[in-house]
Amino acid sequence: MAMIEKLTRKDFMSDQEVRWCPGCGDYSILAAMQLLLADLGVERHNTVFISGIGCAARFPYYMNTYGMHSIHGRAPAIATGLAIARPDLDVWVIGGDGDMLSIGANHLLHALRRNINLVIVMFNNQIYGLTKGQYSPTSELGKITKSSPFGSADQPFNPISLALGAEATFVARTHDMDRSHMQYVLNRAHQHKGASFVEIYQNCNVFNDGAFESLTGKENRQDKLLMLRDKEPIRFGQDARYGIGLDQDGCLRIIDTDLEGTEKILTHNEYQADPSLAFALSRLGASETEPRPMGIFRDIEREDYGAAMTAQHEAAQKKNGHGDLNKLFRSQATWQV
Amino acid sequence: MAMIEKLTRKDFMSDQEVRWCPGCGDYSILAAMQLLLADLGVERHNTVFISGIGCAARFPYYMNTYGMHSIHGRAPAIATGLAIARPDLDVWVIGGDGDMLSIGANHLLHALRRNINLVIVMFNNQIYGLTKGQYSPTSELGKITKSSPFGSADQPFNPISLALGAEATFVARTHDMDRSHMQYVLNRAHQHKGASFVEIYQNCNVFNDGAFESLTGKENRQDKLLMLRDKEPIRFGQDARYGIGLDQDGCLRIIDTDLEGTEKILTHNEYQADPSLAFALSRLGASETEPRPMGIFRDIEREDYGAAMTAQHEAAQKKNGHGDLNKLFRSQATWQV
Amino acid sequence: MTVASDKRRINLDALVIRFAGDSGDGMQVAGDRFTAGSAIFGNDIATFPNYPAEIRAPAGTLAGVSAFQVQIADHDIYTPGDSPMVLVAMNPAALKANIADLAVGGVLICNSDAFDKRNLEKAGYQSNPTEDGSLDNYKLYSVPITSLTLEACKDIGAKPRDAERSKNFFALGLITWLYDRPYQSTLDFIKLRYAKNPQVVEANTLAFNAGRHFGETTEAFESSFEILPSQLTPGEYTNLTGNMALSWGLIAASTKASLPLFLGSYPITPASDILHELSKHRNFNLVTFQAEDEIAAVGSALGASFGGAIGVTTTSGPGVDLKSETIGLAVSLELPLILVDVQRGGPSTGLPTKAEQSDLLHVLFGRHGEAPVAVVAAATPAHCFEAAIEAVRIALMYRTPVYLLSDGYLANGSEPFCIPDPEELPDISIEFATSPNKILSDGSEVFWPYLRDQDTLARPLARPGTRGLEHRIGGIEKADGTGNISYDPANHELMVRLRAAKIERIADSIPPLQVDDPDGASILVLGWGSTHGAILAAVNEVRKLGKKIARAHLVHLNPFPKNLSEILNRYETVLIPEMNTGQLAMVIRSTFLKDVVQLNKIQGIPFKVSEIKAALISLLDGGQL
Amino acid sequence: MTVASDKRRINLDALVIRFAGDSGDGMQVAGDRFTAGSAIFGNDIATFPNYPAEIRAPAGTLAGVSAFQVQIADHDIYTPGDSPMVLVAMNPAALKANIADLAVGGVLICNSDAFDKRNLEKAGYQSNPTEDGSLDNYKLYSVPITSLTLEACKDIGAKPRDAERSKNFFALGLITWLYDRPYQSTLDFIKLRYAKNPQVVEANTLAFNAGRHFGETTEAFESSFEILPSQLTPGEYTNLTGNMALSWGLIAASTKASLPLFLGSYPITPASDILHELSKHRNFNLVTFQAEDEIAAVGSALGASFGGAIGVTTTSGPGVDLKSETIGLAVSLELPLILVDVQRGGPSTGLPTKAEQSDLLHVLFGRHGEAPVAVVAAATPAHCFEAAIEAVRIALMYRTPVYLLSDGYLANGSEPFCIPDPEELPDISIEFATSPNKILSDGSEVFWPYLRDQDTLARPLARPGTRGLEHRIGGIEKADGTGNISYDPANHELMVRLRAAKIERIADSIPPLQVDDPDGASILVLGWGSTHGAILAAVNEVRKLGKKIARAHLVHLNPFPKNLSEILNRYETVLIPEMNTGQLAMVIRSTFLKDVVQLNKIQGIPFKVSEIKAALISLLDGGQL
Ligand SMILES: Cc1ncc(C[n+]2csc(CCOP(=O)(O)OP(=O)(O)O)c2C)c(N)n1
Ligand SMILES: Cc1ncc(C[n+]2csc(CCOP(=O)(O)OP(=O)(O)O)c2C)c(N)n1
Ligand code: SF4
Ligand code: SF4
Ligand SMILES: [Mg+2]
Ligand SMILES: [Mg+2]
Repeated sequence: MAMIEKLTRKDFMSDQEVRWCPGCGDYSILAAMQLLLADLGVERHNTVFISGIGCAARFPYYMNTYGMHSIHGRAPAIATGLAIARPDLDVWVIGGDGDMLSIGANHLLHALRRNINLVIVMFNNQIYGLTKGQYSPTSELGKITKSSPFGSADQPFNPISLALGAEATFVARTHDMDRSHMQYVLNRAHQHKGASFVEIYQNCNVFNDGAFESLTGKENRQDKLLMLRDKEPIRFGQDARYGIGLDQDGCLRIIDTDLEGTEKILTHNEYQADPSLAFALSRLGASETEPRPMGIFRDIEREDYGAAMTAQHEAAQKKNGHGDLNKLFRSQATWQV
Repeated sequence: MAMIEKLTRKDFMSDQEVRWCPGCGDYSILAAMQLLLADLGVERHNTVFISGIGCAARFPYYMNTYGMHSIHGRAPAIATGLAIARPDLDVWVIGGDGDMLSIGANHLLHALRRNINLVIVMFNNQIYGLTKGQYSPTSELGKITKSSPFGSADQPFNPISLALGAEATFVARTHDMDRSHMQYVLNRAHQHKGASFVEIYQNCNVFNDGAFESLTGKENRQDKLLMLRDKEPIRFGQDARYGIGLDQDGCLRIIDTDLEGTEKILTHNEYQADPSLAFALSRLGASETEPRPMGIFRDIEREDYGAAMTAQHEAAQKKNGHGDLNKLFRSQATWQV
Repeated sequence: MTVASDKRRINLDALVIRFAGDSGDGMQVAGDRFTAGSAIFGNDIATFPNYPAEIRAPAGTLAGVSAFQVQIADHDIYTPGDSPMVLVAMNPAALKANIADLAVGGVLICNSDAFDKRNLEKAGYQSNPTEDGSLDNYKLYSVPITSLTLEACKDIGAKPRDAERSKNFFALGLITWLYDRPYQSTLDFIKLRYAKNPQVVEANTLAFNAGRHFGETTEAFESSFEILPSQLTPGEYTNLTGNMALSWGLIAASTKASLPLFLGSYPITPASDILHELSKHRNFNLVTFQAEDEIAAVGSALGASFGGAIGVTTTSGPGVDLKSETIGLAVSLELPLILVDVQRGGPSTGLPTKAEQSDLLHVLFGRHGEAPVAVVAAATPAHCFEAAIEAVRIALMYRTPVYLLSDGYLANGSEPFCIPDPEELPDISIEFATSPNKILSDGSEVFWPYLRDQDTLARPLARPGTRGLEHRIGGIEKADGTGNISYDPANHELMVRLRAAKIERIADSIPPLQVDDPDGASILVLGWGSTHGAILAAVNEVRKLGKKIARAHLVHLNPFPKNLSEILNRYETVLIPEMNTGQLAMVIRSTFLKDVVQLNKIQGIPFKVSEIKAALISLLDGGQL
Repeated sequence: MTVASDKRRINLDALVIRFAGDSGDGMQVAGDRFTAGSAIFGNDIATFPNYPAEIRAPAGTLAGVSAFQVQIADHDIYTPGDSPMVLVAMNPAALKANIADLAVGGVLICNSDAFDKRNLEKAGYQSNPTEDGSLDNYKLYSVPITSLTLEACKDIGAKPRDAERSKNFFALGLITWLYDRPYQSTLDFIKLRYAKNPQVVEANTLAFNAGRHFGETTEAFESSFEILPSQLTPGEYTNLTGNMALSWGLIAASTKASLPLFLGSYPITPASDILHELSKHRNFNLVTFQAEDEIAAVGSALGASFGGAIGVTTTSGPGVDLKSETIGLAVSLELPLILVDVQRGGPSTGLPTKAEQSDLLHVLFGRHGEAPVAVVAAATPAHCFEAAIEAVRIALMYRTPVYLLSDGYLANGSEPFCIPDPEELPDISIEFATSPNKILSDGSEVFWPYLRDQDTLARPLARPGTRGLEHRIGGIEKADGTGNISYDPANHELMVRLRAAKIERIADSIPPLQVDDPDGASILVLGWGSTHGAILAAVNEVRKLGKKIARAHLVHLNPFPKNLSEILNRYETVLIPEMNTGQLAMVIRSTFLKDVVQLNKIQGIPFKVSEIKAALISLLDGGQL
């Protein structure tokens, strides 16, 4: 059915009261999503949100689409079954950093390598919100929380590096303070055929307030965020003074164009088959002096799992004919009594 | 106790009959390990092998040390508890590609990022051996097996890329046809403080015979294997004719020294803090024309989890004194009746 | 030399034969072919393959012995037989591992070539048992099977190592002659199966024929035997293992429900073959997904069910444990889901290739909270077909997870399967919601996902993709009707009781339990699952002694058939044989407060008919067990 | 104005008070402080915090209401009380959510400032209940708590938004005066807790004092009340929640076993606080490990146990499901392991912050195969301490996993804990193997990891690091004695029965069940877990009516105390109240074939004393439930 009237955010708001803490970054992600889907004019009944457990995972309740609030960590697995069984649907997966990188990392990584047709959105607040403030797999070393009064000793995962190491075909990062960038990234993820992984920096103002303030705060963005744009030189800072170059030891380094000019600055290529440069970019921001890249690290084409299954089904039918019980029952030796 | 007499392989052989299929690559790994430990003169009673389930996972039964044959996929988790509780022990983890990358990948990756003091050895035969031949997470796309008669549609994991993406501090690869290289790599892994990950290409001659023959066969090694050596130029082929260079798009490329000389050839650095170049190296071998690197991709120092826990314990004792029940019971307001 | 016609031919009503050899000796193939030939001939058959430990042990050792037992008969039989009457032992280890089971006076055929010093030592024999008189209780035939096979193949230029591989066909040929089995089907099979390798076809054919001729021409065997076709219900038959029957049942259910089948599974013995079988039939409306673990396997199946497919997951042993959490979610979501558990010996890794009935309490109670599911158990290999359809019927009709229990014995054992007319299989399709089902006070029409059918208590299912019925479901407690999150205490109690009542309601749609009690007995044997055959055979034998015994077999373990209580009360004594420590017995005791007598065997191998018979006789004689 | 001394002071034997407000209103702190003050004063106390849904709902809504109920008394009490006698409602939503529970005639204190139009609407009130007469059944005091707090703090220069936060201390001050509670300890607490923020100390202090003075000086309250200290057993006391008591019990057990404690855990409500509490005490010989999931949590604990530590894992709800497979391995390995399950409302995510006793069958049977474990259940918050030590004792002595059951009600509820002398806690240390335990026929000395103690059937434990005792264990079935892999059928049955017998042997080391039956009753109430308090209080009340009731409470759920059978047979009627559909009842029926009467409540909230009392009276009157 062609869209007749333009959809609005309201069309995507369910009748359930939103129950996040006042000030939580989840609100702005919800708004961005609802507005985006309305803008895109997607069909609500062909859209499904699947989530695990956590604050972030309450998301499906607030979307007036089909949805399932499942169990902790398993949303990518459940969504995998749905996406394979129903290639006609738009399936989104929502979860927190604990949901997706602690208990659920394995399902996430397998969904990525299999290129299941899903948009997987991870709200990274570097904390367990719903269980009231334990450290998560993205919390920084030494973090003091209820479960780590002496400081966490766990080296955090870098979600982008991890996804790239798992053969993901679409990998991106954005943050809850920039609606238009969120929408741009989510839209691109939605367009991508196969599994898309989007990390969203999200503020938990109750248990980990200001975790990203030094990067995403309005005053800090220019110097601290590096906005990746396809086919453009990788630059940041006021007047794009700085750029990113590649050293012969394979490490990236910051180039001050005032000193070195722009010649050695790398050009970003989202579509590069080899993920090595995307991986190198994902390592940026480890130290205070480096900017944190935002945007699309990788967007490559690879047959998605659902398409492969459909092709196999068709091939099997071509070879063996449409499934027929009478034939099946006689597919090996039979005898009459 | 100082070692008095030199240990031999026999000291590390248990009294259990080895029950792998005749010709299985697991035999040569077992021999390499037993000989290595004897050579190193490690103390048998301070050595523990923990495994999951699979052909590979039978390994502990054959080692005359302490050992546990646990459950599918969970060996890294079980070993984590043992290593934290008993920092005095040498703990090895053994498993197959299914055990460690399918059901158990999450535990593996968390053990790596936490830098638990373990040597984790994955026997990669690109198949499920014990359950008689289904495809594994390292099987190639399109592989026909009992569970994929129309060809597997799963993009395989690259175990080295995955480990690097998970912040592993020691990552290496070797293969079952080269005992001395296996021993070199295992020895280095053993020396590393923290979590070491070693992938061993292993032939399953019953369900996936010759999977690595084109790389590890004696005739093919020179052209198809790239032996990584620290601080040395990365070269391979007869008379080391070829080398590896780095393009400005961040991709590695093969340099023919006959045409381009040796100048642009990269030098390997196991100790480089940034894993980007190691990651780029891990991508080599994806196409037929590229060699597959063997050896140590990364070996960096980071406080291991056990050491961090010991430090916390000592700090806590310094601050609050040795644990004392009488004090604990009065750590909050009390009253007398 | 005499010719065949001079030899005596003796009529047998049944024969139990076991082929035993090293894992590499091809005993499973030999057993399989013997079975197939007999089946096609029209005998009733029942098989029991017994694999060695999972990894191939060194050749010639006890750990490497593989065996295949089959019973063939001219009448209905229910088990592969207690003790073989014929044992083929391809090496000393095979002899050692199996001789204790051979009936006294039974026929023992040993491959004398393999009884050399090395093999005898490996098997732990001090002297050669075929020569030292220790086998005097049996009819021993020492046949140099290996050398005769080599001899037969010498002209085709095969390497001895290759030619030797055909020795299983020599043995099969010999047995084929001895028991007068049809041989053409085996010759056809050889041609087809090894088509890619003409030399193997030739070697196997030569060996097979040599074996047949050896029997016919040597003087070793005084007589041959024949087993007439049995009087099975007329129809077209094929020989099916439980795993195949179960797979076909699922395909049939999907066809008869007009819904796609989705299998999410992770390989594990002995369930893997269901995954293998289903993945072959991708031309049906089905897809198989090999997940990264059992949690993802059941998760993906649940996701597919949410999408309107029949979500199925198959597993065994430890895999069952891992699915508990997701099944609890499915209970809360009230979605159809099929959970196949091919039970094996536990706890933990246990005895992976052996059978046990020790998961019953786990599937009934193994989830946190109050999370009841339906449970159906297959009784025989062929019955797995029907049980699968029944499980799917219940799951769809009541929107509930259903456990379908099989075990390692049913999974690999086989029997004739009477091919049904697809038209006559039950229609198990259901209706999905397509429009709102509730008018609110303000007049607006909405879809309430938990507005139940008053008869079945099932909730309406609206598949994603249905315009206007968008809704959200989840694992937090929800208000009946709307399905919205609810922490209301009274609603929680209501929902817990409704979920339980819905499972109880299933009893409305299942047939009453049939009691097989021709004589008005006072003792009832109550079975479930794979004990069916052994119980039935034992009861028949006891009845032949003129004694009265009643028998009933439960297919529905939750809920029970409605008349079970009444049946139990009818009998003074109820005997429950189980391959566990008494799990059904426990549930029966607590549900009906009826004492029962337990007969338990926890050895990873099925009951012998004689074991159950002995228990029955002891009970009939007023004894205790 | 009158002075305090002019007011009447009335003596009460007990008081049940509930503080209710928005999640952000600090009601848990107020309740906690009131409890602490009363405890120090010497009252017996029992508390029941009732948290809202997990995520903070928008301010002022019903979903966001948080409440804390406490009973204080001059005598032994066993529950936080059925209905509050005093309700503090900080806003209309808090009133609405709690008013139904307030006893008729009870005291109701409302923060009148919060009863504005917006808040009334959010709570769903059409008109202001404090003005429309709908609260006439209660003693209503409308106090402008917010504005009085602001007024009290106006001189310290705090922003109104900050000062307003102190309003819980105003309310607390008022109640402190009204019920004549000591106030110095609260003033001390404020200083300590908010030390980092002097302005907050000042504001809270001013608000608290203002509340006290308001009570004393206004005419609103005609009288104040006092509750005298209770006659607890003499000793030194501290107020403990169940989760704290359990944590301390584990630390004490580790100390008394002279073994390190290893906690592997993954956060989950309501178990997380055990992880939080233990992680504070790293100066003991303990380490806490926050794992990536529950499977890794229990796995790491098992690894630590293998290393000779006391491996512990703590969880709730879905987390319990995920541990099944590893527990099965621990059963097979026969290693000590402590599994803490703080039960919450299920199935699935269910009611995460509520309490239920619905995991009993799961912990008993929720593993594939035959995998029995011991089960111990705590009865009261303070009893969690003792139960933890008992669980560790059993685990170490019998080398077995032990489930320690608590629930959300025990976990967060609190009561006075009589501080024990560590010297007098039981010594639960065990011996580890240090040398070979078997001489082979060839004279060599070896270590057999499954050579059992004939009394306990426990196997010897040799820790890695012990020279000469190197050995391998695993989850495949093993031969008794050597522990080598064994597929032998008879050995499997032996091992299954030995593992079960070992658990049964635990009964040798547990005390007989005590029956509290002063009058020779014919009705027995049998409880387990957190129903302890409500049952005890109900029984006492019924006895006060001159009726006879016997009472017993099970701490050991597997195995049962040896005398349970005899006790059950002594009574005509056995009533089992449970917060589930009848799980203990089921086990009792099947184990003892004894019918029982069930009293079930599945609402996520504990039994009221009155509910059990009513059931008892009905039974005493010959009625049915
Ligand atoms: C199996 C299981 N384990 C643990 C929990 C408890 N739990 C719920 S959410 C959560 C983590 C929340 O963190 P995250 O995923 O980062 O989401 P956030 O709340 O921060 O958005 C945990 C541990 C659970 N519900 N289920
Ligand atoms: C929970 C669980 N699921 C499945 C299995 C069955 N299983 C045993 S080993 C194995 C995979 C073996 O493959 P891999 O780990 O690669 O080891 P290999 O045999 O190839 O050495 C599987 C699926 C099991 N034992 N436990
Ligand atoms: S706890 Fe944190 S993440 Fe959760 S709703 Fe509140 S602010 Fe948001
Ligand atoms: S199945 Fe493969 S991996 Fe396993 S023992 Fe045999 S050859 Fe080795
Ligand atoms: Mg989070
Ligand atoms: Mg493998």
